[in-house]
Amino acid sequence: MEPTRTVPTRSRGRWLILLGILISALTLSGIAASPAVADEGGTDDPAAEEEYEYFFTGNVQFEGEALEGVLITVEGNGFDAETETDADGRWTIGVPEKAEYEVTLDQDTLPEGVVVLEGQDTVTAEFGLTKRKAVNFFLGEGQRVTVNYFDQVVQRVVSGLNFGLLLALAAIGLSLIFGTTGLSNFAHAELITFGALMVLTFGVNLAWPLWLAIIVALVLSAALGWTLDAALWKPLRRRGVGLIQLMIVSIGLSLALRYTYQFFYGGSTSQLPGATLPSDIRFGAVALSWVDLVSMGVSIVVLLAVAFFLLRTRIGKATRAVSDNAPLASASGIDVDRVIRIVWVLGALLAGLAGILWAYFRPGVSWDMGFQILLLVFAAVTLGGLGTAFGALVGSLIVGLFVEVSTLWLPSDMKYVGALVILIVVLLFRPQGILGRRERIG
Amino acid sequence: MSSEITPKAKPVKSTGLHVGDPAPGVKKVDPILIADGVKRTFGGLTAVDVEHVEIPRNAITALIGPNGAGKTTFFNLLTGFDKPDTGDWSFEGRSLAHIPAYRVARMGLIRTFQLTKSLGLLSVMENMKLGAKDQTGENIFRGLIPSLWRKQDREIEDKALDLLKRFKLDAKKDDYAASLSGGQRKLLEMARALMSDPTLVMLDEPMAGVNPALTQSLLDHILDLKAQGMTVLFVEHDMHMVRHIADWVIVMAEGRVVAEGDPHEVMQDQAVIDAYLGAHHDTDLGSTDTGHVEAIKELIDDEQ
Amino acid sequence: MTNSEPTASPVLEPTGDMVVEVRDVTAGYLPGVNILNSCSLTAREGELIGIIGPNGAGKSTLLKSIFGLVKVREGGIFLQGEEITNLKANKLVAKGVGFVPQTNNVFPSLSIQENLEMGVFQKPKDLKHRLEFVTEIFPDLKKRLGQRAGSLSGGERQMVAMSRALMMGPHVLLLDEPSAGLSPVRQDEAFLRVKEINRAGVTTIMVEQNARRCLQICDRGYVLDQGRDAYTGTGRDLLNDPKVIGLYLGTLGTDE
Amino acid sequence: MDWGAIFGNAAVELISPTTAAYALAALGLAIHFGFTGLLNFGQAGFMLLGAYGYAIPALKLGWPWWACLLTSLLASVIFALILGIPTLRLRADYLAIVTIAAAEVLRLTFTTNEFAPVTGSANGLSEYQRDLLTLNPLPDGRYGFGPWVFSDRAWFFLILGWIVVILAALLTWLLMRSPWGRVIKGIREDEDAVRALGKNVYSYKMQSLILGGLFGTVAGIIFVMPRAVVPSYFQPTLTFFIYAILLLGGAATILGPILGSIVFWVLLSFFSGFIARAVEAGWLPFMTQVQAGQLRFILVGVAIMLIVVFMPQGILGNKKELAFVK
Repeated sequence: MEPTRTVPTRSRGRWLILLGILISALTLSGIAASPAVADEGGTDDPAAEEEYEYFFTGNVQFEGEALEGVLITVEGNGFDAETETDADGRWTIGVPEKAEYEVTLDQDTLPEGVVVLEGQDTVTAEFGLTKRKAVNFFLGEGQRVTVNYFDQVVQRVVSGLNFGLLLALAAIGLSLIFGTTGLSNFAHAELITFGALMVLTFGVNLAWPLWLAIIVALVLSAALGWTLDAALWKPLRRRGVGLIQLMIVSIGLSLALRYTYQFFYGGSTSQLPGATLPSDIRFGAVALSWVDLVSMGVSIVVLLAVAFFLLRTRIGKATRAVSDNAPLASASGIDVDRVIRIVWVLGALLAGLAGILWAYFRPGVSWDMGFQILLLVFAAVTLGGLGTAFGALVGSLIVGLFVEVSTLWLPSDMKYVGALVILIVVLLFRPQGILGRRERIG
Repeated sequence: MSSEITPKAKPVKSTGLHVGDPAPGVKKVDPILIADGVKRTFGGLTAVDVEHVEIPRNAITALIGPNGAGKTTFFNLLTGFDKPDTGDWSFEGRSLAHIPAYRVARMGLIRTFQLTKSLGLLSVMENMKLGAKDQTGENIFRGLIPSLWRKQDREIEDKALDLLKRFKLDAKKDDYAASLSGGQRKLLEMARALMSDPTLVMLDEPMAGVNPALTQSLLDHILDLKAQGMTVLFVEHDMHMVRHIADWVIVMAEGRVVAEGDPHEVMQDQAVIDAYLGAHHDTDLGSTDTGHVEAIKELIDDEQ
Repeated sequence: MTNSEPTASPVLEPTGDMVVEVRDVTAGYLPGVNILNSCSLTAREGELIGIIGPNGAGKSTLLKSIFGLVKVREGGIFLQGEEITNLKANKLVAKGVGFVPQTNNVFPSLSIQENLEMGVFQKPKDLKHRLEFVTEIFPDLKKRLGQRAGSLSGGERQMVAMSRALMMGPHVLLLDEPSAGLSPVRQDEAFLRVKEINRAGVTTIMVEQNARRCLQICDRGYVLDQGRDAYTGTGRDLLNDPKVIGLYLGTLGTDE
Repeated sequence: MDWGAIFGNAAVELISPTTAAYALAALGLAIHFGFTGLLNFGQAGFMLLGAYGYAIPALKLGWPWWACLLTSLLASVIFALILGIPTLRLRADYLAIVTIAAAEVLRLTFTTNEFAPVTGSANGLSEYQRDLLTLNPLPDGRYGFGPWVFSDRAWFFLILGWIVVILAALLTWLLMRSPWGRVIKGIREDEDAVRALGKNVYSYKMQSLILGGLFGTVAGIIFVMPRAVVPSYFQPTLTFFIYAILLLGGAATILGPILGSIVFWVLLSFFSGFIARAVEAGWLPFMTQVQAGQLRFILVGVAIMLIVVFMPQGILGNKKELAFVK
């Protein structure tokens, strides 16, 4: 386990970097949480590697065409090696032990106009039960160098909106639950993951038509919200368990659910049908895939529907009333427990939908995908003002835009960090959030 | 509560506290606390709007007024627990504006709360000890070395025990404060406030929620504070108590000081009676004269 | 509706059907500390009942215990002969009891119209005609239905709160200090509204600290002292009773 | 089934440096959460700063162990200040969100390729213990008895770790019975009351945040000593585990976090060992070895929920005190 790569060098610059990290760690930034790894069990017959027992293998293709001469490197556990793809686009690298490695595709060796999906040129890979591990990179059409700065900004803004909209779906549910019950629900992440996992189960594993799988996933998400409230949260409210205790219970629930997912679905990432469609729809400088368009469309329609629900329907207004003043709502004849039940169902449904869209946006479905964006969702809710549904929307759009646009000047693997730093800074100056009000009545 | 009060001895009232006729904002011979133009609004509601008020030294001053008159808010402003929109106020000649609550307390202005804030999971004795100021062991580093603070702590404990005896809580000293009754908590809170040898004690509704059996001892304690040279300012609803022990009464209504004076005289004041019973109007809302009702409605419309 | 004739404060023996009856109720918040001690009260069909008394006498607690917000430890509360002691608020609403708290009595982030809609939550079909009825009593609201309640002043909030309670078409209305925090002119307005509401046939029980105004408009008053109903009588009688004033200002004490 | 191995492995956890590290981190959280009422969800961040604050100067600058330790502690204090200044005046749940976010910011920063020359990125750093090992007085070799047979190096880290835990517990005990501890506990109960008694609540909260954070930092060093520093150790899940330990042992106690850590790891090891062997033996045909490993996390999650609801005082907490925090 000797680190062979890094030899201690006492350069002044390194020392400054170190200081920078230690002292202003909060203002710097990092890498995206675990990148996607495609695990397809065994791929078609790889060239045998004699040297080592364990090996990574892959096939680099773009739109059905094999790409030759693409540089792949493997690093980790003090070992590193590199290879180039052969004429069929295949590559294989042997490694000495069963451990975690980083597999990197050198983007510069790709042909013009082809790029690896955002932030996924490096993949952390680990062996499963076999001695062979397939590592795939998702390639797309893109102009890495040739795009001018303004066009990049526009592209990022559109992408940020897309991301912000899907965050908003999750954030509004979280915010409504917080508003009506006071609970900071850490298990919201698992509601997000649940939606995507259900589409995976029905749409891929059971091979149902996608539209049906999505509908079933959403129905099951809503049912999960109903069950959680009926079986867990309502009894705890009845017992008069304090809010901080409830928050810790939600952490326990989050942990239990997350690893239950891992238990049943494993640690790998899978793709939903159509997740890797090329971005071939152009609006000026902006290139989008059909999935992006549908995703944004669905988000906007659903958000409008939620807004309509909250602003125009009787139950929606009652929901806001309970958030505002639960005792008064009860004194007006509103059954507060029933409203909270509805909020849980709605929140879980929206989270499930957000999960499905997130599975397409990342792209990939994995057991901890919700947890990866949980903090962004919390940041969005806090930014907008705890407990205000429309604040959550605004906060989400800000976080989404910031995350995407910041990749223009931050390395793409640091984009989440920026949003979290913004959260801390905003709390410093406006703790009630952007749309939060400090109202004192009477 | 009130009718059970049977004073052991008639309290000695301080007189001659003010200069000139008693009126809102009247000058005091020896004021300890002076507030000027203190105003606090919540959204559209003005909670406190006090032009000028002085609290006389070494006397018991009652702050009275109907619900929502802004008494507690005024308390919070004076003690640094809330910030006014405008205004200035000083304690023993030192301005208190922008001074955080803990420093106000260190200057010798100690308050209690309407809803008792006894520290439930600390013992009664720990509650008391917390009240003492300038404790060496409250510094994190010196706290590590018991020999540095042990002696002082013992002195504090003796003092606390003394006070607890006076407040008849000594038998409970090792119990959790949470196990005390509402009245005992009030006593504890007052006793705790005394641990720091304050010059001005501000009590927010000391009688609220107190078992009638305890009210007499509470009253005696308050009188005792004055006897020991402290100044007391308290908010209270119980008029019997106010008349019985207060040397001076300040009446607030709708955030303003509407009257000040000797307790017996103030109760005759038309403004006070109005504040409590509602303004004395010549018109009678119950009158059958519908034309009259219309007139009031017009008046209301004009105001809008 | 015995009180539809425009005779103010009719000095008559209550004869209507018994609507609300509070029988020897003992209640409080903290364990071991009772705020109400064996307190009784009755309200007959169409009556306007005022509950007055010094601060801390337990006026609001009495009202809250009727509405099930404070636990009744002893005694019982009856609505038209049916026991409603410690019933949950939304059940009481269904039985036609409306309640207007003193503070926090509107939904600040909802518009005025939405606040009113919440009042009629259990009977959404009644919305339209109740809205007409309420805006007749409170014409000012009509122009401002879209305004957010959180931006209203104290008096306006009180108006919205009363309207919200009226939306459900209550048989009995419980008002906790409708004049609190209002300027004198606004207070008068509030009292007139209460009277108007009562005249429309709603049996009303109101707690007030503005004893004079309250007694002027109400049919009967109860004076509370230390959690008990100390005196009762018609509003007029109590208004001129020196004992009442003495109770407020402590002039009845033994230390004179 | 090899019961000997199962019990043996569980017995090792009884005294392992990992148990010591978790105990110390939990003790830090006890100061934050149990005694002061601060909701710090970023203990993993403090631990990370300990690990990297030690390893980076040791590896890249060749500093002696004490200088590395000081660097860690300094970084931790700065981190606590950055967290505390904006949030300690706000409601408790803001601190929770900010601390968990800040800990993630740290983890991601130390994971990124951008600083790989310094941080070693996802692969982390190793072999930074050399200077400390020169202090190892134990003769080379493996010794011990029963299941506790380790190398001299492992014994060294183990003994060092537990000495630090004992010192920290002693320190906490001294502090909590001092007037300082009284103020801290008063703040947990009602900070306005303490403020009204003339105590600078903000400053005390900050001191508590720093002290508990320093415990976490040292715990981070103890935790990584026997292994390499890898950023993925310091996931939010780490903090949640420490909370589970704290709640299990009793949040407002001094021995609770230590006992909690021992019970937690012994039970967890026993449970995982048992399940793994059971799968091996074919008793649980529906489960793979990998799945058996994941079962422990599910168990921890469920345990957190059950403890909070049914045993909020923990093993050592006073049942009368019950509410470990309001």
